[in-house]
Amino acid sequence: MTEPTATMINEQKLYKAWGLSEAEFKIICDKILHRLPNYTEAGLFSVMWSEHCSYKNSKNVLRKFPNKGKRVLAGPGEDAGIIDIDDNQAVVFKAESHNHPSAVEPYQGAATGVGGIIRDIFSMGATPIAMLNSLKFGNLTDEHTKYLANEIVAGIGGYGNCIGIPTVGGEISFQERYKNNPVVNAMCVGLINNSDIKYGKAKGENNLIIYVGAKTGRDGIHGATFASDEFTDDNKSQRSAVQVGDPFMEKLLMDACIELVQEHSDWIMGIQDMGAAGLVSSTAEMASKAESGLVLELDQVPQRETNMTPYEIMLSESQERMVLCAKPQYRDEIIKFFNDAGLDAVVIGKVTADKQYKIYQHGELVTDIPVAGLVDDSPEYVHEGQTPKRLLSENYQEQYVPQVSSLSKTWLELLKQPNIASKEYFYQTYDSQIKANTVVKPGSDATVVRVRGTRKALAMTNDGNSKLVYVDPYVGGQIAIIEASANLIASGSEPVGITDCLNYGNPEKPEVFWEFNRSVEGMASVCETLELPVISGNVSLYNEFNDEAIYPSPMIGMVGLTKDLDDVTTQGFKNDGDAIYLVGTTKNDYNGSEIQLMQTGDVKGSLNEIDLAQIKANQKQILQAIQAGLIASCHDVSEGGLAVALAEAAFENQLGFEVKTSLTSEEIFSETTGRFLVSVKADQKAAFEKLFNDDIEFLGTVSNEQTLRLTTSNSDANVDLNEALKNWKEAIPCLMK
Amino acid sequence: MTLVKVYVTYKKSILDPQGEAVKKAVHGMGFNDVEDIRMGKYFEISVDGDSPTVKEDIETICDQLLANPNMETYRYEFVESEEV
Amino acid sequence: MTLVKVYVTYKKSILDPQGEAVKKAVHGMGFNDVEDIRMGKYFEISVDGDSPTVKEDIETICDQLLANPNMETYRYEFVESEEV
Amino acid sequence: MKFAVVVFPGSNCDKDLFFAIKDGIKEEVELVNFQETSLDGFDAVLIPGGFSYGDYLRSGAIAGHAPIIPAIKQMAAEGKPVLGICNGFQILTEIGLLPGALIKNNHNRFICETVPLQVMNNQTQFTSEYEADQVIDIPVAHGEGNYYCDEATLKELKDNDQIAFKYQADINGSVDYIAGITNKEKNVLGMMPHPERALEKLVGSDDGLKMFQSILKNHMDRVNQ
Ligand SMILES: Nc1ncnc2c1ncn2[C@@H]1O[C@H](COP(=O)(O)OP(=O)(O)O)[C@@H](O)[C@H]1O
Ligand SMILES: [Mg+2]
Repeated sequence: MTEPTATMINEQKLYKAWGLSEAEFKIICDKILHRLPNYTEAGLFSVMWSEHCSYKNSKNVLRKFPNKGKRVLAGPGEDAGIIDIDDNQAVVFKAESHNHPSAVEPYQGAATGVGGIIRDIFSMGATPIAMLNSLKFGNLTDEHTKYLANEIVAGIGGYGNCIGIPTVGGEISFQERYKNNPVVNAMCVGLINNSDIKYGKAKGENNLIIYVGAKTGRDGIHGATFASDEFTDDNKSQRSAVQVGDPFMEKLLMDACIELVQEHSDWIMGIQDMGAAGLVSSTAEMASKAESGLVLELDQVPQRETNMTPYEIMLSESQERMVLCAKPQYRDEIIKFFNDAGLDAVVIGKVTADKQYKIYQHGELVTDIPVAGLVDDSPEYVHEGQTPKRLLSENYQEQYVPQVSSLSKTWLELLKQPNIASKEYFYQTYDSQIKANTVVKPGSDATVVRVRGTRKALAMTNDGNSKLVYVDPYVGGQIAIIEASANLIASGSEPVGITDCLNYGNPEKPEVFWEFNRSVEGMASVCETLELPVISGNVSLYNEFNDEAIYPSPMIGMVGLTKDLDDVTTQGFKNDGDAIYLVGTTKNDYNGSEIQLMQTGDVKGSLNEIDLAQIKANQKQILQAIQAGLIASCHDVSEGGLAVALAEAAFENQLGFEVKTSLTSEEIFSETTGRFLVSVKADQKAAFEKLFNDDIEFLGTVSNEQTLRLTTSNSDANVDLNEALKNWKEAIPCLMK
Repeated sequence: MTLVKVYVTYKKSILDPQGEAVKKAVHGMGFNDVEDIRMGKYFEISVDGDSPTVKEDIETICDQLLANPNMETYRYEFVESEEV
Repeated sequence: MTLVKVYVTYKKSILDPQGEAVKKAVHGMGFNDVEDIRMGKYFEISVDGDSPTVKEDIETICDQLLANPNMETYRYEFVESEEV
Repeated sequence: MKFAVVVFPGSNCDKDLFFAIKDGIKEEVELVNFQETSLDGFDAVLIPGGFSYGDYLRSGAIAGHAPIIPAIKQMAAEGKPVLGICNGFQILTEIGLLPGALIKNNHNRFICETVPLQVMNNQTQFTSEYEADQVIDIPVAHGEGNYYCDEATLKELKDNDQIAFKYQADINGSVDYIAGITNKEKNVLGMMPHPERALEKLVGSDDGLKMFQSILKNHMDRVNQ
């Protein structure tokens, strides 16, 4: 194939097929290059200016998130954010979406998503210690959805289990809207000593650019723009941007990079992974951060295939590759170091002072463009939003009223709903225990991983109830943060920071943009109140199939610092005779709830305003009560309301309860956010009640009996614990058969 | 009874980490003449009766299940077999 | 250049859970004529030159590496190929 | 007592085993690279879990050809304790130190959970600190842990008391619920469950500790004889 000339690209507007607009192309020609770009150059601009790399549609919205705080050591802009956890230690984390690749090749798409997020963590010099994932699928009654769910979960497990990082938590939900566009978000958490932190910078004239890891092939070319593309039935068959992950190679790469940073920190200036848009994005960003230029010699790049063009080499998204910026005097040591680890390492270029990005192949200069133009000068779009029509319909303010003719029947039925039922069938396929640090395993509100050699632990969770964001983006966004925070608090941990994946439809559509913007405003408002910085994240837009967007689906990944292992708390009741309390006031919150979905097959109606000050106060009190040793178990109340929270608290240790509440049989299913279900040892009741004089209700006691006894103000139910447990545990395995 | 053998391999341009690992191991055993190893999947499918659409059926099964056309290619052959 | 194709399958007496799973999926797709599916591994090995021991070598590689005689059997065939 | 933990490319439970010795029973331990050819000076060798060579081809198959393997065989021949856990068990069957093979779980899925195991033989140097028939909680995490052997081999295993641990339920399709076996001489043990992950109640169970204590005690008894 001969490449089109610069003139052809211009005249036939070939750049459009790569996602560059006419206006953008004009900026490149007139403002940046003052000439026409050749084929390679146009290709580089098209990926670097894609939404995935440049955030041109979302930057403006993302600025609404607070990202500073006294513990923040690195925020957005690096491969991952870093939060100080005292004693010269820090936690590093980030989340990444792989929705489109997973729709096309579910196993490999999910697996390479995991591989990518792990590289983001160890490229900061950190040791990955845990992974989480957030998955959203269509309904499990659909065969294709079952196939996607099985393969995606297998891909996540396959990669994580092989590389040996425990996958400790996450969330899985089901809704028709994700049928053809599943959401696959993966998060990785790492630990680092503050003195080992490395940034992705290509600094210092004549320093070397070294390529490490797998060879470059023609796979995944244009993956970055692919990720920013909508799906239709049409291009379902034209899909080509699929890569195969090699977790074995990544394990070698990870161990070597961590050892390099810990033992030979002086050899290198910076290190970065090759993620989306491969070689070009990693090297250009490293140069941009250091305000340097670069020269690359493509003949040196290890290649798996023959006759690759500069365009292909630069844009390839072959996996398991890293770039280093290193001091020339250590060249031989570095190459030997990697070779001994069974890895390719070659010098492919060097840092220059002229701030130009120059690429040579076969001795010929094939690209010569300003680094800043490529990385920083991408346009930024501020879209006009428009309130979605569904939110403007008449009676949208009205609350749904659940129909509860039989309390026990509704209760049992709800426990079977896939969104509520146990997800063990899936998470059991993840090795959650490797490294022997997992103190609270999947199945409670948050997972807790100890920091070996200290009394500290880290709690982590993924949350984002997209049904609520869909019915009311602002309040739904607020609830996403509140819930994540509540999950950590309930585990006895103090939330310290957030990463996110923002999964939405096409932002060029005013209604989609409005959802995006409003939900971020909602989330940001809670981040401000709870003083939680957003230190990293990822945006995945254009999640549409045949023009229909997924639900607005922000995923919140939150990490908490547990000061002492004694504070670790789980959701399950512990002892016969413990007193049970509900903390927080219950209101009529049925819109967007599981009971609304179960009873009507749909979710709609706006959400009630939230009293953030009250929520903050309750969360603070709960954490204090846990730290004071007053609480035996703690569970945040969310999907399915108090009824489901009570049942889940009973399941963990198979203890029954006797509860009598002032709530009605309808209110027991209300999903008012910010509430906690707590159990307290009998002899600590007084001390506990004193801490929470107002906003609590005494519900009853935990019992050894295998029965869930619940009396509401207008009905009662006696449910066999084992029957309830069976409904909850077997619903998903049964659907997956 | 018809026996169908199906071979599924990655497309040439796609990384085959398993094949690579096996090749290295073979070199480690001293067989340096081995230039390349690609690893794929192999299926033996026994089909009952002599449905006239058997060939079509096998192709559908391959296209939709056994191989992912995004990264794999397949090949099949029919072997008449008197017994299972 | 010689191309060798190697097929490795579980012994007949051993349950093949992957084959079973594929069979179930095929039935799910409505192809009930499919009686049985066994899944195995398939290798394409390119050997350089024309070492007289090539056949022996391949057997050694199969015996010692590609198949585990406790549970698997293998079969191979040579395909002369003019180009890679 | 001095332990070796062999590290193959892709081993990933090596550090857990290292900590089990160093912190669990507070003995000397070294990570030994797969390219070494000698285990002189070590009193026991531990082969960790993980995915050596990615488990590509077949779990444990490629590791079976590593330079360290003859040294492991020699340790076994000398009667020193050789313990393979998970991938380590798979490797031990691949190199013929233990009979049978580990194939894909019959349900085709990876499983990670803590399961009860019954100690079938507490007369070995790996299990002597357990009670006879004691049931212990140990995590499993594997996709290919389905122990297979033919009937003659199974009979031999039984006749020689080579079955060390059994699951209490069919979790993966293993013949006779087998979770771990020894060689005839009882100095080589392979098991799919991970005792090195069960050393502290904090992470769920400390039932694994006794295995390492058994190895140590029996070694000390030998030395003191
Ligand atoms: N994809 C997943 N991977 C690992 N663990 C999961 C996954 N999905 C759910 N879990 C676990 O199941 C439990 C319940 O999840 P969820 O209902 O989302 O909890 P919550 O409502 O408290 O956030 C949690 O411990 C969670 O970590
Ligand atoms: Mg919760």
